[in-house]
Amino acid sequence: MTETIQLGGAKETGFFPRLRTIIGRRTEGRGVILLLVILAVLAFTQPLVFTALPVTIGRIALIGIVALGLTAVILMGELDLSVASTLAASGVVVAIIPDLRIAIPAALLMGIVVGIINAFFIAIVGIASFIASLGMLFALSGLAFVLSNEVPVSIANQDAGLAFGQPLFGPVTPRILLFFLVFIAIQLFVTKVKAGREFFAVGGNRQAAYDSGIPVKRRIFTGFIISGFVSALAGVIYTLELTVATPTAGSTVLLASFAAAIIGGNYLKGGRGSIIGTLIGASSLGVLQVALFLSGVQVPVQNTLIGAILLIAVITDPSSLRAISARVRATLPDRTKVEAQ
Amino acid sequence: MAAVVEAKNITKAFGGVKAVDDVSVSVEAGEILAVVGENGAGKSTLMRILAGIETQDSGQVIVSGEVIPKSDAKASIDAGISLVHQELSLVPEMTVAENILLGSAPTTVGITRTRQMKQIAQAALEEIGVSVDLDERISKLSVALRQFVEIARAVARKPKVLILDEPTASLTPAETDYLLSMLQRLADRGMSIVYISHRIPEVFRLCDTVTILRDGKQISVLDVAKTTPQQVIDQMVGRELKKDLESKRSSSPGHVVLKAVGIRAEGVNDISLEVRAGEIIGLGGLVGAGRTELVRAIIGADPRKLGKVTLTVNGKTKVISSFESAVKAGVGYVPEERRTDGLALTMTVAENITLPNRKELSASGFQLARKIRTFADDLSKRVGLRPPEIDREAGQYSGGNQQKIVIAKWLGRRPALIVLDEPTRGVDVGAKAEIHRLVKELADNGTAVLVVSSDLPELLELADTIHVVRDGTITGTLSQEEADEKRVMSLAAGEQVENA
Amino acid sequence: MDKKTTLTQQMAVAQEPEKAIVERKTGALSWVAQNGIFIFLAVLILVASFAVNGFASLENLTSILNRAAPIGIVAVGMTYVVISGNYLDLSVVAQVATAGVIFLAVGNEYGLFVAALAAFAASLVYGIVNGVAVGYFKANAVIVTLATTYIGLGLLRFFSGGSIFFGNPDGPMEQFGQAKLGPIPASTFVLLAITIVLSILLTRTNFGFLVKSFGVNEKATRLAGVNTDRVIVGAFLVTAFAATLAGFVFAAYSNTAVSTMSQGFDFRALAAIIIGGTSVFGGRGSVLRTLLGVMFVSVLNNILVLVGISFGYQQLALGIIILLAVTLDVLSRKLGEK
Amino acid sequence: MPSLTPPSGGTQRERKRGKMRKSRLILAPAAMLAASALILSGCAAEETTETTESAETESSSDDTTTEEAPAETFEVYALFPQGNDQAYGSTLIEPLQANGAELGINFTLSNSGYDATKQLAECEIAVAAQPDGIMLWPAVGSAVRPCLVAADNAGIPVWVINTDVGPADAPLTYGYSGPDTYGQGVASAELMCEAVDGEEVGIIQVNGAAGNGTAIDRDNGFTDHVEANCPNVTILAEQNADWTPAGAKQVAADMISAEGIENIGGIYAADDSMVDGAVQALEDLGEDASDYFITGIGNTKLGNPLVKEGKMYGTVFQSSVWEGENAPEYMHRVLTGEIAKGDRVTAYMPSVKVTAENADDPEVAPEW
Repeated sequence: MTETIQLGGAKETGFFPRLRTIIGRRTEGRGVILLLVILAVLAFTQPLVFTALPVTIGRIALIGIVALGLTAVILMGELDLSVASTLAASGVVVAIIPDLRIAIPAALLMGIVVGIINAFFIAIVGIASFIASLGMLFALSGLAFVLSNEVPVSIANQDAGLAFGQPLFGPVTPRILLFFLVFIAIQLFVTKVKAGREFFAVGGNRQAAYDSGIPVKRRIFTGFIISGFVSALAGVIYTLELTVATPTAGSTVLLASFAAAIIGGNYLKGGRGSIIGTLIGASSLGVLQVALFLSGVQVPVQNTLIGAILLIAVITDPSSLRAISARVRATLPDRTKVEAQ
Repeated sequence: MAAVVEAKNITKAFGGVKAVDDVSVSVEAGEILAVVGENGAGKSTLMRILAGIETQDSGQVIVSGEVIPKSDAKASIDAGISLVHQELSLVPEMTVAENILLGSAPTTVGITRTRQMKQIAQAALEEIGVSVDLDERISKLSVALRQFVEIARAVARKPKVLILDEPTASLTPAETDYLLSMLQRLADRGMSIVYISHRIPEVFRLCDTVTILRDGKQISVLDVAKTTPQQVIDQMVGRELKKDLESKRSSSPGHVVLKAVGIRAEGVNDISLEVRAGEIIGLGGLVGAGRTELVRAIIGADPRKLGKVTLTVNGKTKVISSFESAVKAGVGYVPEERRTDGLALTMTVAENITLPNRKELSASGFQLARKIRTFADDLSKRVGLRPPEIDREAGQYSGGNQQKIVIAKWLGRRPALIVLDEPTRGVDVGAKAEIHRLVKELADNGTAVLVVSSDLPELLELADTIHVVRDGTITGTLSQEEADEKRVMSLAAGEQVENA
Repeated sequence: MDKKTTLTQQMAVAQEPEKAIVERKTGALSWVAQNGIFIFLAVLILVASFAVNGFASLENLTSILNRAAPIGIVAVGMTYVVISGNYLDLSVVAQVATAGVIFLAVGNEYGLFVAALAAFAASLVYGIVNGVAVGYFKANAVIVTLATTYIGLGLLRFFSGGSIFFGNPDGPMEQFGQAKLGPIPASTFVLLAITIVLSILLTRTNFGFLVKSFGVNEKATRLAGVNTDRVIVGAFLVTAFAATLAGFVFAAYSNTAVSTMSQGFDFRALAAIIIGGTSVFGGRGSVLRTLLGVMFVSVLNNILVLVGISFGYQQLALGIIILLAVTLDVLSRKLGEK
Repeated sequence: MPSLTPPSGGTQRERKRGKMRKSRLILAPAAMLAASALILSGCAAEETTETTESAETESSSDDTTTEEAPAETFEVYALFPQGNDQAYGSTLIEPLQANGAELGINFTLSNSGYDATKQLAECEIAVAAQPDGIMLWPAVGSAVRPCLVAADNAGIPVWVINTDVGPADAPLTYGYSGPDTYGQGVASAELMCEAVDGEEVGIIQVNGAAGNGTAIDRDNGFTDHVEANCPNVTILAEQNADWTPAGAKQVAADMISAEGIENIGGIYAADDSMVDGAVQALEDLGEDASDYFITGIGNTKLGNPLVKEGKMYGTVFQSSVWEGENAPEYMHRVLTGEIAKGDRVTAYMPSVKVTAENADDPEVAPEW
């Protein structure tokens, strides 16, 4: 009787095999390729993107922050369509409360509450996240208009807002700092913290998660609270930087956030993806937008280009390619001459 | 000696049908208890209740004198009950180490202690004697390895009782052998084991006690040392099992209908085979040997890398390149996963039966409602659907009836070739006999039949010729006269297997 | 969905030795959820007739119908994508606007027939690109149609320069926009006609059956020898054709078209579909129900405007109604299962 | 053919631009034929007249600069909330670029789609690119301070167009040229009051897109003036529409139902396109729009014919060409140091009222 059994899959040794193994485990491939292509093109055509790096990073922060929170939800195979409305509504909350020391916590709290309401409908009532958050999308956008009385609201403390837009040190503005803090926090949360790691289990095999005693409902709450909180934080940042809250804020946020997450290799059905991927996706979009702006490309053309990239990103998903190659193979003539008698 | 885990008077009903009916089991430290029964006897449900995944309607689960709260997986795990699932419950995109400690990773203020996690995972793997890269993702592992990772997970929880639900279904004999000796080692160290299987030889090799379930009821609890396999089997089935020689058909195969040459696909390595009209070809072998992959590649349900398949009907030979072309040429396919691949459960029986026959039942795209009804009605009666109510949702029928619906939908096409993958898995005895009758009837009427089955008696009963598949190749072909369980198993395993 | 119960129940049922057929109990709540949309619509209309000034008048009826027609035609078409289990088609926004602009810009120059050809050619492109990406490439419908929205609106704005296009006075578009039978505008008949046609297509034809079947179980449908990819392309084509028709109706309504005209049609149409009771998981739903959902949303919207409620509250109300409608549906199904 | 503003180089440019515009437009609108009439100055608000005059005098003083070949070229980032994707933007950008080219200004255009945050981000990039100047058309008038501060810190002059910044932010800019949005609302109210002529009249009001700055300013201008100067006009109901005729038609029809057609004497819509929709709503009820007091803003290609047909009493001309032509002129004067920081020049586009009397004048030929 043998004492151990060898079933294959042993650890690879040697530098290159190990490197290959490590790369093979990542999900960000397409995002990296896109980013590299964009950067390579820009190195020749728009070097300004690099010389104005802080601004470019600021732009990435703007696109990316909501996407980071959204990724937490996507990892669990859920969707949150209410992020942009949360942003708008919390932004208005910041502006209508005169004292920022109350206003900011109130706005952030609101984000948390939105997350809880979303999660309640999804985990407790049992509505698909797609619909629950669609309802919240309308409700919160309405709330933003109601609270603001349908007009832009200036914050009382204009100076605080202006100061907020200034670099803290070097080129780092609070927005960039907060963006990286959020990135690091969520990244650590989903890679190091047990509850966060379990997001992958909830998204990858929900039944297994239940069976292993993972409190799936609580994880769903956590995910939507993260998404709501980050969206509200973005709302706070937007309002402070602008010194004004507009009920229409974030009109482009929802779609851009999804685009960033998808380009970064996050699988919408859950279980596969990474926060780093979203960062890469947001970087690709951000750099691209800065470059297109600097080139003075018309917005309709920009949008067409971004749409095309998104379409390419989604149809070059490995599972898409597998599906289509299987189809192509099925229609090709059989290659059996060797085997045929 | 006191029982470590005790389940008292467990009852659980689904929609009025008692899946588990007043069952009590207990296991002592170091004891290996077998729970046996046919498919659908209630074994898995009972174990899921033990593990806190399913909520019992009544009854208690008691671990070391403490009653475990109902339907609380975490509490059950904490109390020392660990379940190795029948269907693999691993997270494909997480690593081996993470899966082993899924839901129970060691943390400091919520942060996973990766190194400790790996140590525990490593220790668990060492305990069961398996070596695998801890950082590898599950999606990259072989089925057998996943099974062992699953066991490692259960072991890592330091359970008082380890429950294994059909752990050997996807293992080769060598692996099975290894698994059984490993479990023996664990039991020797005082761990209690509940072993669910319907492979009687394994039970007799490994277990101390055997509990027999039939139709949710507990039939008996026997001391393995004082019983015989035949006794256990008789109690499982509830009747004397003997080879039904009368049912043998006299086959007179016609022309070659299916010709598959040099099939290579994922898990299939250069297989050629032929099926003639009126002939039933059986594909035997272990789960994971490549049989399902083979038939799916043949009929184009999955892509094949290489190979040519032709179907000859009425003297015309057509090349099969995709599943659509296969169906068009006259292939019917009863897939392994009935509930996910075979049926649309929330659609009616009529809708399911007519799904592949829509073109024939329509005029310029419009459905012919009356024709559809008579068509579905005739077929549901022909396959013996009970009750034959074609407006009911397919999901409301039992497993056996559902399988009849799947078969009915292909019968309607009068297929030249029908491929059946595990046609009676999870089907009760009565329906099983009816399905066998249907298959034979089909062959008698000149249909070529290709059947995949892990159920050896079934294979022996149905097939005129059995091809045994192992590791993606055919390792042997047995005619009906030559075939017996022993020969098939030894070819499937690639070695001599002693008969228990 | 309460994943826990359903998943475990499903798994358990799979192993369950059923001898008898499980009867599904259906309670009052379930009945309400099944037919709630009728009741709510009736109650809404009844209450408004008494309580809201100006609601119960022929003119207002016309107004409601005018409001319902374009979004209704879109929603009725999009029901196909939803029933096929693909969530929604975001690109209807671009499709409606593209069609509207083409009908007026091309129609003024070359006549309505050429314009219709051009508009339906455009919808063919939309339907095929969306359908091929979702069907053949197995890409997520939300992202695919998001991408085609970007592309479509980008191209439309680039070529139209964002101008408001207006039809020749007394041209065919204006004539259609003005045409009425009694108080009922012609667009209502278009809505009814397409609802009937698409309802028949869904319930009486093979294609419709396959769309539904795909929505219930993609694999089983494929393993019945159906070219499911083509079915998906078909579903997106139906949506695209309907959106083009909506573009025509909407452009004719005011005899104008501009690239922003259909803003919000995507989620509003989906809201109507959901309120009508079509499941976003696919497989369950009907075109007629969508029509009711559209009427409900239009009547509600009309009432809110009549009583002078501002835009913000209108949005808020729509959101809450979506949540309520779906909660009721889910709860009734849960009770029904027990 | 004098344009509304008389920079002397204008005529030549006008023709060239006219040709370009024609080639761009796909549609054949109801053709506008010129007739001779003078601009009716009417009873324009005092401050508006003043600023208009000052704009005229100042712009005529830079004749010399414009006629010479540009001595140096300037890079200017134009941060707009719309562009070639909207009619006004399209017809503004053409003269802007044409005139800019003559003056040696190279514009890099951006379009934030009325997203204030996106515009701020674009402003940051623009500031980082260190251009000679920034031309800002605020997405939200009150939400530009951070951008202005950033530009100020970087020493980049900012010229504001279309939507002026608030008084607190004004010192950070070199000036403003464009419509007096609030004043437009006022002018439209003046037309309304004039049309109603003391009668007791209830009207319905169609505002622009909810939350949009222009919509809010026009609403305020109109409402304030009506309240203060003609209390005989009662606003019965108001709703937002999305600037489109179809949207306006829908809400107008609903408001008419709610208030009862017999109680309604007039309609004000914040934009001529929406007037078109509201007029259609009336006509759908079999009413003759000329029986109602209707005013709008824009004098657009949809609105001007309505005035001529008598369906709309009057509208207020917003000339995209005026704005597009003048913006580079002022920008150039800023860049050449002619307008110094602190001068804060405000050049309002004349809020020319267009009624049946002058609707055919070439000066008020609709542009977009």
